[in-house]
Amino acid sequence: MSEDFTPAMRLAEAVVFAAAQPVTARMLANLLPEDAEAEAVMAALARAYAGRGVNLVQAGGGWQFRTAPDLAPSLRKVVELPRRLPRAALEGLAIIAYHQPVTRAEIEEIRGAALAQTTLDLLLENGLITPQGRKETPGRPTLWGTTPAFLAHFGLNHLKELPRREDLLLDPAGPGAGEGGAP
Amino acid sequence: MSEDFTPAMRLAEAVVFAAAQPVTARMLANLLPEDAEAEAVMAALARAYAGRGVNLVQAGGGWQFRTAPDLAPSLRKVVELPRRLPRAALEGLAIIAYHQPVTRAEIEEIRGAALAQTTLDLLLENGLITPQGRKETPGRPTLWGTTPAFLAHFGLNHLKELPRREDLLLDPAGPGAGEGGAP
Amino acid sequence: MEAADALVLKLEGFEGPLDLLLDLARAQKVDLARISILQLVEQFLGVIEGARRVRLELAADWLVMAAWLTWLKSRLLVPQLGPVEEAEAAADILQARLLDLQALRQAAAWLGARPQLGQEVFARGQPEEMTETDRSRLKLDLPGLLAAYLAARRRAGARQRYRPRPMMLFTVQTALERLGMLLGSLPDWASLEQFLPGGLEDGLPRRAAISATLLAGLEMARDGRLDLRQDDKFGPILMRKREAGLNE
Repeated sequence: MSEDFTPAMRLAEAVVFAAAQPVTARMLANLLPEDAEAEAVMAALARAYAGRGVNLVQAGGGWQFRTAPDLAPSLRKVVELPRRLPRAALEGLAIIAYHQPVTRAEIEEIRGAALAQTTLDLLLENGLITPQGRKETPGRPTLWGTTPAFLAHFGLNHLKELPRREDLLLDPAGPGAGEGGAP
Repeated sequence: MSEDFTPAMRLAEAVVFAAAQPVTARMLANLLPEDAEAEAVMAALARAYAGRGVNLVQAGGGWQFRTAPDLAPSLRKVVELPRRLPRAALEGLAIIAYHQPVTRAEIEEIRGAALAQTTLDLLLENGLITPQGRKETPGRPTLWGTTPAFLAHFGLNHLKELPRREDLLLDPAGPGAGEGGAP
Repeated sequence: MEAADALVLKLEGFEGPLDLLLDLARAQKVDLARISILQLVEQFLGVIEGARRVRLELAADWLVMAAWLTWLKSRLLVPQLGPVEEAEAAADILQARLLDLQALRQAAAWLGARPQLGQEVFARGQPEEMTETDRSRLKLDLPGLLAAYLAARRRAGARQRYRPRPMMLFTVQTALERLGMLLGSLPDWASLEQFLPGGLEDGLPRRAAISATLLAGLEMARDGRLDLRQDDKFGPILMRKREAGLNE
């Protein structure tokens, strides 16, 4: 098979293969022996690679080898790398799950720390929480609750399948239980 | 020309072409259709690329396309070159390759000269050597060994392909002796 | 002189004494296994001696090797100085080390002569990344959720730590201020109780106020600003402002 390859074609092939950038016509002209016409060489090379697993294509201002597009599905490997929720988001989500419907101010009180808007946004974007009306108190703050997607994420069929608060916390008193939860 | 290429050959060609690292037999076996014998496919592919500007070689524990060695002078004009390994680095590398796992003190003992930190750094930066645990002697010095990248760098497929010590000593005045390694 | 200079320059090209020894051995152009150690040692010592004449400071390991080789030479030349086996063993060790170094050189040269990736042969310049990373999913698990809930509740709980209501006791500082303000307003001796603030609860608050006022009174008496008097044991403590110019 190599009989068909002229020295100029070999060189062009190696250059395009090794180059980190598409190889321009000017670069080829500088490299190839003077009597070799770069265009003819590249055309012959492209023909040699036609129908193969790798093709010679013109893209990005020069010549480069690319794997044949029809093989992409076989070559592609998808690696799933699920993200973790930041701690604050996970805490907010847990409080909403247990205390829903609950306002942001109430979440902050239960957490004993502020709940950033970005954290709330993150939970919303991921479809884990949803507004559930407003509380009829001054300012009419939004009430938050979990979604069916929340249940699906945790492999739950129903909120009742969450362990009871009483089973989690030593002191079953409500928010502000004081010493109950303290280490 | 493409008539000779079976679908399995096309796929293997694309996989090895696309990969940044040598493609192992296991990876190929996973990819190729079950009835295709990876070994036969690769042999046919290597034949197809014989004598061309780009060759299919076995190195670093897998298959890789590489430019033909005779084209190096022309390619050097186009491709950016990393620094060549200096003599001291090659000697250190040779000791590690033959005596691994080996401590720095042992390397220095064999060379009869100190191994400069810059030399060790150079070998590490190039990914040619790697720590392989510690020696259970006072001070627990680090043991060094070569990496798959070492094999790939020198076009070796296995450490067994290094010449035997007896063969090296057979002809002390042979090629590479004397001035070959001297600065 | 020219020869000595050349020698020094050459010496710097060697990585160590063993390096030089191997080079000298090679110059004998015989198989390393049959080389004359005695001849080699003499050459080495000659080079070191020549080099030292020009450069007094020669690296310690060169001189250590030179000393060892001098010892070896004396044993080989004059065997009756010590057991000859010892010298022969030492010569064997030197020979073995030179052979090791020789083999290593050959190996390094063999590696250096191979087409190296990125030097003589090149891998593909633009590898195609076929791996896609799917980060769209969330990593969530129930234990994590419960741990987060507990952590939040604990943190909130820890914030509401029990703090006893601080006791507002009459301090010496306040007593000092109060005494200073009131002293002039009372004509003559007045009992300590008269200087206490109003509305004191019985018990600790009252006792604290009394002792604070007494301490304040003692401090002011020391400064010469008031006189203190107690006529009987456990009797009332009397205070008055000290008249200007009046001495005890």
